[in-house]
Amino acid sequence: QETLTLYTSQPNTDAQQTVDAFEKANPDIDVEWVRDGTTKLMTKLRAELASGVVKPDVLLIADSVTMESLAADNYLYAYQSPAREAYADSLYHPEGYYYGTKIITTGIVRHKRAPETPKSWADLTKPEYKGQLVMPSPLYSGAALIHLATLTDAPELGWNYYEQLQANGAMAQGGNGGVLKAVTSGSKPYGMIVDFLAIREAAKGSPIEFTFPTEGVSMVTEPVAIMEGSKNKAAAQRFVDFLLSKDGQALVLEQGYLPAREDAGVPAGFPQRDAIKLLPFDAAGTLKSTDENKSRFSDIFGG
Amino acid sequence: MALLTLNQINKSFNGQNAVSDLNLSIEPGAFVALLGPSGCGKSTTLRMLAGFEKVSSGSIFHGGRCLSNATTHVAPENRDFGMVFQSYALWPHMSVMENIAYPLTIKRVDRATKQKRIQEALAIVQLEPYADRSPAELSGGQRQRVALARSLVTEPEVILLDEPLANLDRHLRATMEETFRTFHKRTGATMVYVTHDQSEAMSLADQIAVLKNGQLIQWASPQSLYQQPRTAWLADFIGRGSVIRMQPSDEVQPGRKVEQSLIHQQLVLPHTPSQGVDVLIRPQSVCLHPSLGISAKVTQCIYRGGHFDVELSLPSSQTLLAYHDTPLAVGETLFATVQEGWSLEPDHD
Amino acid sequence: MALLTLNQINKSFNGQNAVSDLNLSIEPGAFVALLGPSGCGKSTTLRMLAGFEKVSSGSIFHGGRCLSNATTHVAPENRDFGMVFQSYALWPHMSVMENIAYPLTIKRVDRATKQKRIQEALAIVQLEPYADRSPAELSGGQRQRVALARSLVTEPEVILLDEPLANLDRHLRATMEETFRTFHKRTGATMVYVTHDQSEAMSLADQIAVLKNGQLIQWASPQSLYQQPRTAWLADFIGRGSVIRMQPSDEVQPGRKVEQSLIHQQLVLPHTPSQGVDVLIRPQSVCLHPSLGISAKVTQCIYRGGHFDVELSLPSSQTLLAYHDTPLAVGETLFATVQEGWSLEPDHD
Amino acid sequence: MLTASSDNQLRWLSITLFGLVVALSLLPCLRLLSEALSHWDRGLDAPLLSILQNPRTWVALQNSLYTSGLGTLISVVLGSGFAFVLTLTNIRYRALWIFCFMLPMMIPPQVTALSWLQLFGPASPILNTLGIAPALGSPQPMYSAEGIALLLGIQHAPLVFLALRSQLICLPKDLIEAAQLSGASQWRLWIDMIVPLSRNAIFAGAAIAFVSALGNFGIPAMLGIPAGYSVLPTLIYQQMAGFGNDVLSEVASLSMLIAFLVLIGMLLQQWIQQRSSYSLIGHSAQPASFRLGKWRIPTQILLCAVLCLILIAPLAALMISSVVPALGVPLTADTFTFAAYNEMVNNQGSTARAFTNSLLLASLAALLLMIITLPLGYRLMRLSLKARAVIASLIEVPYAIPGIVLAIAFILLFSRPIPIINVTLYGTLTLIFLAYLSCFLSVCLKPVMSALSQLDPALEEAAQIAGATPIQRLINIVLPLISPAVFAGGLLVFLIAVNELTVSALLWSAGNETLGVLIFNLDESGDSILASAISVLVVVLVASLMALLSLLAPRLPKGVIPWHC
Ligand SMILES: Nc1ncnc2c1ncn2[C@@H]1O[C@H](COP(=O)(O)OP(=O)(O)OP(=O)(O)O)[C@@H](O)[C@H]1O
Ligand SMILES: Nc1ncnc2c1ncn2[C@@H]1O[C@H](COP(=O)(O)OP(=O)(O)OP(=O)(O)O)[C@@H](O)[C@H]1O
Ligand SMILES: [Mg+2]
Ligand SMILES: [Mg+2]
Repeated sequence: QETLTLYTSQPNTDAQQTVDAFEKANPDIDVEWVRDGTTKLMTKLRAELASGVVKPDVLLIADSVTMESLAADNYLYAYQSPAREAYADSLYHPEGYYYGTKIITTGIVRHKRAPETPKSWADLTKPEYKGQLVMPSPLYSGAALIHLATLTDAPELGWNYYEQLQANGAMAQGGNGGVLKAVTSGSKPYGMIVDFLAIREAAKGSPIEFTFPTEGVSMVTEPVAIMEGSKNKAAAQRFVDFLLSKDGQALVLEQGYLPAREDAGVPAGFPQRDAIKLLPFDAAGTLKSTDENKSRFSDIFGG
Repeated sequence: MALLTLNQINKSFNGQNAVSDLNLSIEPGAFVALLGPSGCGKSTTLRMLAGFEKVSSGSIFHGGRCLSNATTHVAPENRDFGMVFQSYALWPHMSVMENIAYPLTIKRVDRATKQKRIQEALAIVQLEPYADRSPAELSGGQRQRVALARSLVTEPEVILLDEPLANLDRHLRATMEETFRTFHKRTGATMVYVTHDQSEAMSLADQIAVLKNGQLIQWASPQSLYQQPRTAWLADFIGRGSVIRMQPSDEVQPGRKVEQSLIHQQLVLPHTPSQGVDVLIRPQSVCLHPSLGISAKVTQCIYRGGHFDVELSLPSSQTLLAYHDTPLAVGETLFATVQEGWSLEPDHD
Repeated sequence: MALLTLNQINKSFNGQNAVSDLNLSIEPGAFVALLGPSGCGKSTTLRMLAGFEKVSSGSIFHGGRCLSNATTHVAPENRDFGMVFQSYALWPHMSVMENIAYPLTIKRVDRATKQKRIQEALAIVQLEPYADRSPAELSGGQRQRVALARSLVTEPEVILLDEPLANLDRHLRATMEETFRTFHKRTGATMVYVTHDQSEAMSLADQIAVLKNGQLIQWASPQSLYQQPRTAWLADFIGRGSVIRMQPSDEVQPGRKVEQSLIHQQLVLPHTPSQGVDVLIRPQSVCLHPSLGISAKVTQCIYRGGHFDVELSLPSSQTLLAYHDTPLAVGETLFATVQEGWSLEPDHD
Repeated sequence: MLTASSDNQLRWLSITLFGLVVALSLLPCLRLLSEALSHWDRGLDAPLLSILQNPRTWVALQNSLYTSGLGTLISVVLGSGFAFVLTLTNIRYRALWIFCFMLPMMIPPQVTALSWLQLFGPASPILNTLGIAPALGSPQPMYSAEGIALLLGIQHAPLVFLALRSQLICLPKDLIEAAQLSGASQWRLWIDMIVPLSRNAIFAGAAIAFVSALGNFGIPAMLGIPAGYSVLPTLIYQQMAGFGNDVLSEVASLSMLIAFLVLIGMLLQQWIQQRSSYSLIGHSAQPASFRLGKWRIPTQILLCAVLCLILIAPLAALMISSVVPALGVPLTADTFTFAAYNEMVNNQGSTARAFTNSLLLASLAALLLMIITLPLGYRLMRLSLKARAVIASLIEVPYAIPGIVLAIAFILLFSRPIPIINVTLYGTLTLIFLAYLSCFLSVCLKPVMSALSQLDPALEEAAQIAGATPIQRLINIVLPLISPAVFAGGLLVFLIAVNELTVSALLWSAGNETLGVLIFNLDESGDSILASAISVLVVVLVASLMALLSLLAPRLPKGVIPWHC
């Protein structure tokens, strides 16, 4: 029996399902997994690396920028998975350091009792939304930082957009969970949030509604990668292949996410694939401008 | 200035009586001592006067004002009494000076007067050089003196003192006694003084209440307490002396003085009545003589700093205590005369 | 059983000397009292003996074993002494019985012996009914007695007592003194007894060390301390008496007895020498007489439970203290004879 | 012979204890320090220097001092107020009040904050019924420095309460009586006697509260981020949320800044305290007690109101959000469901594991720390003032730096097998346990030290003269006398540890999750309802454990179980 150690930032239940499905398909491999928010997980990993220990074999975390930074430090193992054929080029690293497994976009959520129905990012700067918007803070959340980088790179939005949001009294929360609570509880009627959280909760009966804004959405791809120092690369490769396989992507769909594999369909509550416009995104570039983006954001919003 | 009265006071802790049926009436400006053996209820009585303990039954009045009874209880801070605690109760977070100053601060005495009073109080207890020490840095006696100074500094109307001199040497004690006397004269305060030391009580107080097992045994002036004690226990507690058993008669009855002749009559008899009246004979009324009086044999002679205690055995096989200035040989026979005696009530307990 | 010696002990707190250059050598099995006014360093000396305070300089030996000096310090728990604390230091979380039992438990005394010893100790201090109370529920004197019982229960070789009877009445005190005597006789323990009460020291101790301001004034037996004190301060501290000033001569010199005739010669003179030797006259050596001796005027007469203190003014305008059994009128003139006196060293301080 | 063995006992005790302190407190701190000092070769770009040059660091530092200072003040007022009233007066239902006052520590501060935001926000059911609810999206006063301080104050008030209470129950009555007789009014009694006499304990409580506030992340994250108000712990988190590779050194540098603050603060505290230290004399007296008289009812109403705000409201919010099917669904008879509880109980694996792990860790840590702090405090009291101040301050550091940073230090120290014995602790519960010991040592030590400092030395001397060795004295005399403080320390540790999140978050691994981690992970992945359900279960469980402890009370010294009087 081989063991494989996985560090993941997937929600608990999803992580459990993923592991169960993989173990079922590969009975000879035992997966030990650690779940935490991307930030803490990376801190843990960095501390381990600093003391010269490589605990995980496989990483499955929220965003590609983090992967990009690990790759730059030579912590990742390049693996050319045969399954990559079925994926868009932008979803994986050309040298095979990481592969996106799903598409998580950030859009707009509104409380059902809220008076307005925002259609686009630009709507949120209108006076009707003054003091009504909540969003995750890029200072504390990696996904929000990518969202920031994507929107500020978009020609029709840019930094000017964030300045207008600030002027309009938008409030930054710690993370997506906080935004969800603020909107469902009605303390702020509108929010920027990742799609699946809002859509899933709405399906359970929460009085909220998710919109994909017309300008397009930012996305993170929840990439999977193999650690350079992994002692069990064979099993790790099987794990990557499984996630990218049809079965693996079917599971993603079942969990309510938009699978990265184009032929995999869309989950309930989502519009058709082509109705979702993805804004362009450059992981390596974002990595370089991280510090600048953060300090610029904190100049505007404080903190 | 008002009369302090205790009416039928009872106090029990967990069902056990510490003070029973105590009646006292303390004149305004009196100097009263509560005297009694350890555990007899002196401190408890004082604490009821101060208001720290509620009375179990009975009442305490100060002038027309009821301080304590079954329903009322005036809080200690509203009684305006001063007190020296048996445990001193110095505030450890304050210096000696601050301890003494505190009651004045509370009374909002102005700065200059306050300074003056503190200095006076420190001088009285001879602790000027220690003003800035903390209580933990003082000797036992010094602590006691701080407690004393603190109780006197506000010159309250009633001062309660719980063994205030127990840890002081005879000399300082004499000085302090003198201080109490002048303080008492000057302020006219009512002073209630708890002590276990009869000579202290005797020399300070106008009136003494002797307690035993929570009960009042006698309430009298020092002299009459010494010369006319009610019971044998009291006679023994108050001073030294011997008790002889005498045949009751018209002249020999509890509460009466007994003449020399009657005593001599009894003492020359070869046997003691098995039942009878106890008669107290203080050693001062026994004179020793080489040839005159009842023949007596010295059975013990102990040096007591200044005089010798002589124990004599009489023909009636009763014993007598006498004082003598020079040592006497044990076994020596000499003669004694007894000037007077006092007949006692039997003890009940 | 071993000799306890203190060599040139000094102890200072924050630069202030509490004990200076103290030398004492305490015979095994002796009963020694440390006597002195409040704050003179008695407790400090005792605490150095016990090992709670380190000596600032000097050394303490017990037999051949060095207990304390500049470099060594045997911890108190290894000295095997007993002690009564001035503040009692009863353990509030233990009952009276447990407090007394603790030293035995520590010494691993077996159950039966332990029970027996506790009962004995309780009986000695007359607290049998209080065995199960907590210290907080006791009167001051009762607490002191518990502390006493606790120190005696293990029968240690050396027992240190810090004012163990300060809060007890004369009666209980006499009983306790008797207890100490028999205990001392039975166990042969060395006892070091701190007290401020000269009569207690006198009646208990074989040897007395009198301290003042941290310095040893005299180290002598009770009788010689009373009759032959070294200085006027000591004479006054130890007992009552008067000091008269006399012309120095071969017979009138510090440390000598002065005869009646010499004293009378001096006292009939109309003036006092401005310089001279101080001579102590105890009141017991003063006899009052209606016609015989030096004429004297009564200036004060105070009742002292049993006798009167009489203050006399002499032709030389010196004063004399005498005792008398009956009251004398102030202003009355009578005659006094002085049997003997003792010449003193001048006080240095 | 005797001498040697008792000296040996002492030496052995000291060496072991100080070895332990070094291992538990100093080692992680030193490891962080070395991390902070790394990359010196980069000159001005070295992480420590770049942190120090960044103006945001200094703003955060200032903010931290402000919120923690104000928060501490609130804790002291609230905690000591409750301690005074509940310990010294004849208030009715005392046990119940005390019991309830312990519980707010069990409710995650985020829940309290959220429940208040809802209570006083636009969606407030109460305010809406009354028609005075603020408009949707109107600004919330809670999102501010003062809001943070208020919540910090409430969260840490029980720390002050417990530290103080153990002192107050042995306040000698005669000292109070002497002041009463001087004519001091009730008010003056508090100001002049009770507060100064319990000053050591108040200082100790304030110090724990301050240090806790300084290292707290949850509350400023909840209330400070929306207001753009950052404090040191949130700044540290910001640093980590980047993608940089100097993360560790930067985080370590910031933590060293906190450590530095704490050291200064603690040295200051020790200095103040030692300049005016005193011990009580005697202890034989009865404990003090006051009559409230006509103030009894108003006081009870006040206590009730405060408890409603800090306990009932958040607890109710928590319960309500655990019985609805989805977030934001109003609670009605139709929507009421036990689904969340069902799910948690059926999903037994991790829930049951987390409960066992947390309870085990918390109770073992509390127990062991109680055992350690007694001799440790005792030895510390015997050191010179300076040495004591330094050691006591060092012990404070691991608790003050944010838990996540402490966890980093532990990873750095223990992710490799321990040399010589060649055992890997990383990934085991033992490591979390060690981290707890390191973190909570100061929490347990504070009340113990303050109780020790007021003990009359004569009580121990009396045992010494009876021949008791240091260890015997410690067990027979010192322990019973300060047991309320020891137990208060242990209880504090238990209550904090059972919900502990940040330390265990980094150190956990599959099978070793703790309650804090479980709740946080659920919450973060959007399963807030499940998280609420577990939180409710935790409160219920801890409350029943506490109630069970009362059964032990008759066998323990008086005052040991705070809510048993
Ligand atoms: N811890 C201390 N710090 C500073 N000074 C002290 C300390 N303990 C005692 N002293 C001082 O040392 C001197 C001697 O004190 P000690 O307790 O030995 O006196 P004592 O003879 O026992 O007096 P008492 O009969 O009043 O108990 C006193 O002046 C006292 O103030
Ligand atoms: N709080 C208490 N609880 C129970 N019993 C008590 C309490 N206080 C005092 N007693 C008991 O009441 C009796 C009287 O105590 P009190 O303190 O009045 O004695 P005392 O006359 O002052 O004696 P002492 O001279 O020894 O101080 C004692 O037997 C004592 O044990
Ligand atoms: Mg008393
Ligand atoms: Mg003393």
